[in-house]
Amino acid sequence: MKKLVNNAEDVTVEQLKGFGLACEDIDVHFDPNYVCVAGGVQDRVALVSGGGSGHEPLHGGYVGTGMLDAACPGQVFTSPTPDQMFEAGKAVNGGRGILQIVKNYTGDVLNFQMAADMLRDEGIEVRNVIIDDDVALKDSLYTAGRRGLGTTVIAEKVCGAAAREGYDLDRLAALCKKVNIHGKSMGMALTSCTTPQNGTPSFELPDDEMEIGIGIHGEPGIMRSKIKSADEVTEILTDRILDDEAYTRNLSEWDPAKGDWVDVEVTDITLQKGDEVIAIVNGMGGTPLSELYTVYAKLADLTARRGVKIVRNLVGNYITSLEMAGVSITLVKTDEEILRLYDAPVKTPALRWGM
Amino acid sequence: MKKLVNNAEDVTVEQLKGFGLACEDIDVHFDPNYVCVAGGVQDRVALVSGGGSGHEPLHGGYVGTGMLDAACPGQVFTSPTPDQMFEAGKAVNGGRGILQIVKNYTGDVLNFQMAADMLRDEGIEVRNVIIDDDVALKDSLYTAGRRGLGTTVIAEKVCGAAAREGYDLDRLAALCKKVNIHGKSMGMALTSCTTPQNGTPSFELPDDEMEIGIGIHGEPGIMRSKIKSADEVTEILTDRILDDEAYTRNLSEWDPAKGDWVDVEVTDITLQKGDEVIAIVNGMGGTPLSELYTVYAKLADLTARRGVKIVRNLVGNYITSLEMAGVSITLVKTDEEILRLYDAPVKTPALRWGM
Amino acid sequence: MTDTLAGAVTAPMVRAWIEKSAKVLADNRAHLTELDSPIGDSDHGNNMDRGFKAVLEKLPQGDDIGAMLKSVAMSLISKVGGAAGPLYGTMFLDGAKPLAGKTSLTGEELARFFDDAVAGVMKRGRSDVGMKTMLDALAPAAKAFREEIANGSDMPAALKAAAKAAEQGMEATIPMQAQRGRASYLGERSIGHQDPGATSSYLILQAFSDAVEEAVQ
Amino acid sequence: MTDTLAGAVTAPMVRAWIEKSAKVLADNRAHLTELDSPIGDSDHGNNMDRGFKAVLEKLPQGDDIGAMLKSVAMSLISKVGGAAGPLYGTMFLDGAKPLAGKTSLTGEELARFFDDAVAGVMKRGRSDVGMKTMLDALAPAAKAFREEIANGSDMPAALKAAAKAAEQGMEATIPMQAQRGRASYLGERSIGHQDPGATSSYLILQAFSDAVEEAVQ
Ligand SMILES: Nc1ncnc2c1ncn2[C@@H]1O[C@H](COP(=O)(O)OP(=O)(O)O)[C@@H](O)[C@H]1O
Ligand SMILES: Nc1ncnc2c1ncn2[C@@H]1O[C@H](COP(=O)(O)OP(=O)(O)O)[C@@H](O)[C@H]1O
Ligand SMILES: [Mg+2]
Ligand SMILES: [Mg+2]
Ligand SMILES: [Mg+2]
Ligand SMILES: [Mg+2]
Repeated sequence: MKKLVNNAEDVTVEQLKGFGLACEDIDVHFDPNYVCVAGGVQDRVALVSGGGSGHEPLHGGYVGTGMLDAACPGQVFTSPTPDQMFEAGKAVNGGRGILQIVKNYTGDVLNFQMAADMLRDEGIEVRNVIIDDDVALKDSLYTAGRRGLGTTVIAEKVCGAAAREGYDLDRLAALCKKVNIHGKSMGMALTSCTTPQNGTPSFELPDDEMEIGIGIHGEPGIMRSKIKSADEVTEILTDRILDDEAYTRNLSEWDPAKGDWVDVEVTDITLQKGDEVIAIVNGMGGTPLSELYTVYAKLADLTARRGVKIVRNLVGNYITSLEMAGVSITLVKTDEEILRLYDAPVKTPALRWGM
Repeated sequence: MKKLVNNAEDVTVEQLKGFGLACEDIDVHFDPNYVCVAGGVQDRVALVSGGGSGHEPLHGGYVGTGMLDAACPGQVFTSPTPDQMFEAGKAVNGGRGILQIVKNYTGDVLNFQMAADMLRDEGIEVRNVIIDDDVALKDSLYTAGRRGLGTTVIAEKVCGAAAREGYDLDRLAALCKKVNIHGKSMGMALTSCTTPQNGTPSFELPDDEMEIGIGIHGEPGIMRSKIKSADEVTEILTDRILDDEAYTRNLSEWDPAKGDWVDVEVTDITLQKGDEVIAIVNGMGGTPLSELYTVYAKLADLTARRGVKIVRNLVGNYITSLEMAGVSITLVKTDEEILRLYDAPVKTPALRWGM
Repeated sequence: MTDTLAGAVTAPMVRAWIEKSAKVLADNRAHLTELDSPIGDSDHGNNMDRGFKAVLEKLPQGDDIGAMLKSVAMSLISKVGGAAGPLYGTMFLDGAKPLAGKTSLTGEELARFFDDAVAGVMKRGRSDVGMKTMLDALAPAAKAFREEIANGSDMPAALKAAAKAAEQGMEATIPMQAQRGRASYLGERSIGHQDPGATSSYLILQAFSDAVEEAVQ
Repeated sequence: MTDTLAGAVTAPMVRAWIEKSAKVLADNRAHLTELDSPIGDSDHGNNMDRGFKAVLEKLPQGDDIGAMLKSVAMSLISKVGGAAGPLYGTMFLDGAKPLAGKTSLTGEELARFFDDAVAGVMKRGRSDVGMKTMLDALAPAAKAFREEIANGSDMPAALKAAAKAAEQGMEATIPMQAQRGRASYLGERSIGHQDPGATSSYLILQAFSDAVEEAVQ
């Protein structure tokens, strides 16, 4: 195993230590592990997210002014535990409630629900919004449902700006849900990846094959094929996103009136001619930046042909799977509100503009 | 070969195309290939750099407000040709001369010299400043001399700010030389890398070995050893930087009085207790960000013990070798001038703050 | 065997069960992680081993079975993470609720424990038997245990039957197409692989049977 | 062979040399890149092949040898990049300077071409014989050519001797420790490998010898 690690059993701690030293505006806490904005949150909704480690810069790299207030890193590819979100939530609670942004993986959903229940017991209002934007998966009834991919980054950015604008908890949760149904992603892998704990690749991928429709945990995708050119790969991912039909599923959310978790039916938008989108061409951690630009060239071409206009873009490593080579594409349809909030200043280790 | 490419013979063009589409403030030109700030340069010194492709975001990613005005990408790992710098220089010439920042590789030095001669024939004043900060190499008489590594990024940032502050050509060249003798770097590789043209790794590295003292072109380093822990690797690199003695060598520069290239003796600073530095923990392209933070933790510890204070840091992929796994560390000693210019606003695809 | 020993599960037996589970999961760490590789994210063995190590550290002294099992639940919830953490945590938590203060369990009480545990997992996981999850081992085991007790079997025999049912349930996951958890993303490609969660569930139940067997010998 | 043919290098011979060089470098592309792998950055074959393809595209019609060689230089400078581009470019440029307008070259003129070419590379590269570079093939070849001409050898024989000297010079780079170019970074580890630039220089000189040999037959 070729990794810059010391103790493979718990790399998260040593990585967090360096992260805390490098980022002066961010406090790092251990046992339970979480990172949060130094100085806390006053009189506005606080924004918390988290997930397994190994997806850096997600989520810690998005903590800062104008984005997340706290992030809870689990073990590598393993969702964090409720005590982490419980402590993080208490630390950043600004008296106006907490929005937890949760990627749709069984472990994340369950652990964040438990944390929400615990925080609520402390008198803190909490809403969980699930991000499930992975169009590789068609069906929600016979699967765990679509996974959370790149739309998560946009949701964190947009909601972070909205929280600073003074959105209350319900309005912020509604905005986050809107971003989720406006976002669609799909990814592919050229190589597998190796968690420090295991020391061997998560799945085997022959030298001439690639995996299409992957998530971000080194798990296999929905299908395998011979390696194709960058243009062909981009076409597979983009077409699937552009052609994605209205996707309806139940998502669990907290019903304050009922005082219980309820299933709410949600339907995605479909992308139409004339739509304006934020595009992410995201590397999986081991993809040279230059290759991502090759993908972007084709993506821009394909969307333009369909009358979908890319008004903002991010090209780089934003939500990764350790050192995996591969790419995911995200398109989030914008409206005046989303674009205004996206453009608002942000200062985090991984996303920064306007300040 | 597992790469997101279409035409392996000339990936640079397809990558530049995407880069141009993604970056609205930057114009991309083909045949000869260069990228430059849209809108040109008025009434100040223009800043041009370049080098082989495969090091992204270097240099194209540093073109923009407050940094480079133009960048010339060669073929992968092959320095650009003089016609590229010639056209780029003419495009961004703002009437006050051009500073070319050149990494010390034989090909880069020679091609940028030829370009400078061509531009001078057009009546444009040009200075070339060589960056040679790689402390892995001890000797300049019997080698091509120290290579240009991470100090290049700081030089481009600092000189970009100075050009906007109105520094004239001589003062800017002097500043750039100061940054160079203030900067020290060293890198290592856990894996080799593969250029699209060749399709096989540039060098063989067994599963349990690593290469110390590498450059950025997939060439082997100064020595090989068994894989060590992140802390041990960081210690090897950091100690070599901190212990580096005054390094004296001749660097070629243009003498306007003589009208010829002359050799000028230059001596590096050595790092002392009480010094303040900008630190880069740089990934080689295929290193997970999280591992770089592990390295940063140890670097911060080692410098602190020696009384050297990190006042700014960059942790991420800034000067890469395709998908190579590995890390390089750069320390640039700051003074009031360097720090002020480093902190000045910058807006480029890869480095952005304050705007 | 005497009726007292055979008819009830005592606090030391429960403690032995937990300790044996920790050992068996440590021994099978690599195996469980390997099972999680083709249809998951290769962490199940690591997760369970980390969780049960924490369980042992925090396990309270004394004979309160409810307190012990609640402690197991809390340790798993705060140390496992992933899907398995909250699911196993819920299983022990919901199962332990009616057992607070108890120092030994009758067959009926243990049957209730298993039923509550299974119901807890189903609710938390929105899952059911046949979806290629831990439930495919747990639910048949709970059912088998209740049947054995109803038929008058003694505790070791009933637990043995439960472990056997879990083993069969675990094996039955191989031809299933997953409908919950990470494996469900693979669609038909999940067929042909044994579910890691069902495997850890079987191991835990087998540990229970073995612990009680050893205690009564 | 007649004196006219043997005593001079004509414009068609120079053209044939350039075309043969392009072919030989294309054929040896992988080989040169492989040589550049252990002690360089694995691009020398790609660079030279790309450069000479461009050379062929731009090569002017007509019999002006100076113009042809200057065109070769400019194509190499603008298409090769790396160290080899400016060095080979300078070699042809400096060598060609006194040859403008010439349609055939005497032995003395060609000897001067080689000397100027070598001097150009030395100045541009701040390098000398023994540093494990292309000069280790070029310089002995220039010397051998001048000696042969001085001794009254004819053109094919002198070029053959030059190519032979280049080949020996190329082989002599194997035990050398590099002092210039990328290979110098490796220090002692550069010992034992043949220099890619010396190899391409040999190939170009051998192509010259072969082209003239064929022309006079
Ligand atoms: N919804 C669910 N209901 C019941 N069991 C589930 C569910 N989702 C996953 N599981 C079980 O959890 C196991 C995976 O656990 P683990 O690998 O530790 O977590 P993760 O999938 O988050 O990495 C699966 O093998 C399956 O048995
Ligand atoms: N200073 C120099 N003087 C003469 N020849 C040199 C010098 N530096 C490098 N070379 C030659 O150039 C060759 C490498 O060319 P190439 O691989 O195309 O360029 P790069 O090293 O930039 O990748 C070396 O093998 C060597 O023969
Ligand atoms: Mg997991
Ligand atoms: Mg090169
Ligand atoms: Mg798992
Ligand atoms: Mg080379």
